[in-house]
Amino acid sequence: MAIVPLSEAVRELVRDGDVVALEGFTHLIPHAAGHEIVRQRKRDLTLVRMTPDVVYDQLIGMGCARKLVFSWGGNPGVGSLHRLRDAVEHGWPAPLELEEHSHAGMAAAYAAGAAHLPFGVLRGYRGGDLPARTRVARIACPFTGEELAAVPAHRPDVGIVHAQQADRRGNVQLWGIVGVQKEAVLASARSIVTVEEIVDELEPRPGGVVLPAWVVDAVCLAPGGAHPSYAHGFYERDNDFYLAWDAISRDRDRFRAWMQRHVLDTADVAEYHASLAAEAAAV
Amino acid sequence: MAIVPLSEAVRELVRDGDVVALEGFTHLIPHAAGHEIVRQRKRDLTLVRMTPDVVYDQLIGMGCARKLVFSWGGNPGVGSLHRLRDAVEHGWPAPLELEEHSHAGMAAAYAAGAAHLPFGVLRGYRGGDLPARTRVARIACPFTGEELAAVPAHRPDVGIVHAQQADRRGNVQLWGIVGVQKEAVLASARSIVTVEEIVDELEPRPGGVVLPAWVVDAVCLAPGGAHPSYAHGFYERDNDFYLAWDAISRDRDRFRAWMQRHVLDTADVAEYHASLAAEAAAV
Amino acid sequence: MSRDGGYTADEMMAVEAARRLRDGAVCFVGIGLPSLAANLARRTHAPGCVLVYESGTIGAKPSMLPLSIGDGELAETADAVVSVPEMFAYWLQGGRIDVGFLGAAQIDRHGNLNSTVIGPYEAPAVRLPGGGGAPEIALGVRDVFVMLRHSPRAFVSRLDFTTSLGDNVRVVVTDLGLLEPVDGELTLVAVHPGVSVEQVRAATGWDLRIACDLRETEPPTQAELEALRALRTKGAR
Amino acid sequence: MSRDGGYTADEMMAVEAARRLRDGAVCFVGIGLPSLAANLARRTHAPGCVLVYESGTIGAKPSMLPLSIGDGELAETADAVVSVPEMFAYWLQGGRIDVGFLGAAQIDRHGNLNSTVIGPYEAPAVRLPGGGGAPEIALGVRDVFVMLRHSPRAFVSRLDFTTSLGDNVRVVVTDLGLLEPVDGELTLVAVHPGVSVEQVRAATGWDLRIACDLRETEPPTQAELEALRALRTKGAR
Repeated sequence: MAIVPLSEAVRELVRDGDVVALEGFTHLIPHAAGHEIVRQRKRDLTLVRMTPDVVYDQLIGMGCARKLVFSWGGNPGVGSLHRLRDAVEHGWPAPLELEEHSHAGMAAAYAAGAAHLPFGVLRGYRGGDLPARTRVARIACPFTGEELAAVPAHRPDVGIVHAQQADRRGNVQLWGIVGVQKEAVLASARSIVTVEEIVDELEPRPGGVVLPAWVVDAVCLAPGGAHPSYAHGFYERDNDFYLAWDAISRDRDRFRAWMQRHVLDTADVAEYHASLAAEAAAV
Repeated sequence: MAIVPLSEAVRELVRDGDVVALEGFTHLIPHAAGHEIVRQRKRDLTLVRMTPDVVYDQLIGMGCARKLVFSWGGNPGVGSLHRLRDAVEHGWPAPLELEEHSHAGMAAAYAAGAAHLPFGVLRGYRGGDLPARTRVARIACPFTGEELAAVPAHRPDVGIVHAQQADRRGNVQLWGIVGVQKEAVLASARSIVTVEEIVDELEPRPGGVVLPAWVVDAVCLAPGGAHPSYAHGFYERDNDFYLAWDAISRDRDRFRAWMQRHVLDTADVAEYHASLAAEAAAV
Repeated sequence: MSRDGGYTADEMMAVEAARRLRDGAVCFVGIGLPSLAANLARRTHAPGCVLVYESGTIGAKPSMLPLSIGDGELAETADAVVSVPEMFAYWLQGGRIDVGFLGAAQIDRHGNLNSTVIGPYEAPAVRLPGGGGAPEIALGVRDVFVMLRHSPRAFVSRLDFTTSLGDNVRVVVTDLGLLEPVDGELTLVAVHPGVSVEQVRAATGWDLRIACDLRETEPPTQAELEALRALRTKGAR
Repeated sequence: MSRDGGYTADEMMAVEAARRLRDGAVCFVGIGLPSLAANLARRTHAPGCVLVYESGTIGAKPSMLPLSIGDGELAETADAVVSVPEMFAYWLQGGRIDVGFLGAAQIDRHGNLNSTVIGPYEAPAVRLPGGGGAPEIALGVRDVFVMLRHSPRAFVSRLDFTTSLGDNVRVVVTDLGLLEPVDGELTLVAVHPGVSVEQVRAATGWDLRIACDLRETEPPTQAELEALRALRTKGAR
């Protein structure tokens, strides 16, 4: 593990064509890392994520993705992801292959990946049209004969998550809603963790999940790096942004202009926040 | 969930012939509950436990068990469990059927039980003589063809654990080394939790595992109920006791006398501790 | 959407759904109307109702309506916060949830739901968010409550895609009334005050069965409306 | 067990095993001699050595030698404490452990171990504790270190029961010397100071191969002994 700038981590650990999982279930979504992937114009990524919300809408709209592996692709509490829809419905800016799962299937696939098993087992994918459209197999219990579903394990090339803290040795702690982040990191061949702050010593927290330094490849300081998602104990969810995103993302030109101004024309998460603040002040 | 005396919980929830899991990995071993099972002379139990240490040595020696499902049966850091050995080697006080697993297999079986799956999958039970002596099957990954092991899920009739705290509504919190206790409770049809104290409100702890009241059948106040095991934050492991147990348990008569004096002739965990204290004072 | 008596159709839906929750029920709650209904129940007749959000919060007690299923207040007020894999494995699949709320873009007469696509899967007219937790919620909880606004586009004779099965659907609460399965087919069992059977038929894309003992739901009480609006003014936007 | 030079055979074993641990190695540690060796390494040349106990404690830094693998100090000083199912699934099976220590009652020339029974399984002369974590540790870590006192009863030509396989055994540290696999068979590669090859042969139940470049181990240094004894006086009994 090394504590490095985010730009360096993305440059060295994310390669064109990689299978990349940015995780964070509503909470601690690694937006700063997503922006850096956009800035470095990574291409042909297979993006894995249970809930590809705004972070993947941006990556898809900017043409970074070839395929999406997901279970729920909406703007939470708001509605559609217009860039995701445009890619699927109209192939803009590029066609997007879909591999669609249920939440339970995605969670089992990550857990299997973390456990270094080739598949996860669940009582799911029974009936309906989803099983025919995704990667799932039936498997019989060798003791009872019951038929269950098997999903292939997620083993991303790179897992990326955001956390509240790391210590100087690179041990990471996150708390609050911890989602599937531990599994995403442990299932991945390489991993990047962006953090709100680097402290001398981690203080154990109720509900804290600790990732030891030796399972993480790069720790990057990125305060505010979850915005518009939130970091429990640091800042709240920017609900207004999610609502505003609906209008920004609805129009291709407006989306591109927004990404140019706030992501491509900024160097890092600090400039991104300054850019948003400047825009807000100008209104 | 109801907060009831331990004697009542054991009377109503543990039945002769039941499959019973008392869990606690070195830490928080539910000895008070084990003693109550001895006092009530429960019979023909199938005892499930990863590490059947002193608590099961006592139950086996007192004739409560018909079968043992386990992965490591020793006195940790000391040596043999003499009552377990006597039952297996000489059928005293009764023959004991064994179903033997590895730790990984036991953990996967509990996790499968908690997840309401009929089996758990692991990369294990490869080679050696154990697979032929236990309940395990081979299962092929439907995607890669890799052969893995399947273990039947543990679904005990009763799961019994010890925890530091419950609140007045019966929500339970344990912390420190949390072992397989959550899985043991969730895998079981019925459950009993003994606790060090009952508080108005649980204060979330680092590393705390919470069992909501509605997944527990009975919460019983049993301060000191883990002795000679320990309760993190309450009292330490009685290492001297584990050493002393070697001599006590080596001899059938001495074992029986000890159990008579400190368990059968005591009514509850308070009297058990008083009895131990009286003996120590008399030395 | 305002109606006679000073309440909206959404408020009527939320109130009626809330009434169906028994005290102590463990509910798997999605965002939006289901969350509103479950939180209302907890603040009125069912204070012991346990709210479980798929983000991993068990026993959440939000003071205001969360905008997302992962709002910070859910974690802060929960009895326990677990990982998402644990939530789906030990809690939902573990059979510990009594009631699950589902919404959808389309429903058929058997309570099957579509939240995946409008049009063909490979070339959809509208790509919807997808199933999320719905496929396993639909079969993993004892009772499924569906909340869906009535329209011929939503209540269809044939789904474009079957995302989740209707086997455990016990009630569909709409802005017009209540449907329950009778002999395997959703049947109109109640209309909200002021709603006619013809209105409901017109808003349903199949030949809707009407219960012979069709009843009218009770309008929201003042207490229900106040509790509901307190939740919304604090939280909704 | 005291020897010339003022150290015991167990101390020699612990010191020699500790020396094999590289700094930064992630070690799955059992109780007793393995725990002593790993803790010694962490206090001498390998301060970055990560101790993982199967009780779920990752990165434990005990100040004294724990009597059990679940002592409270392990949890208090750990970087992370995880559940036992997670330990075996995500950490051991996940392939994150470099070195695993194993002990046993019997070992054969291939490094296979028996910790299950002496005598037939159904009617054992001695019922041993059983495999515990060993079967999956033996195949799930990169390097297995075995620590075992030398005797013909322990070093047998045929195991009464094969509890774990020897595929990944890299070294067997005994009170007499070191054995390493050479062409698939454990071979004596070093003797401890003052030990003769004949002594080792006599304590081995098969015709032991001797490495042509047999060497003698270095006796414990003063620093090693002091660190070791500091651990033991504080913790051991």
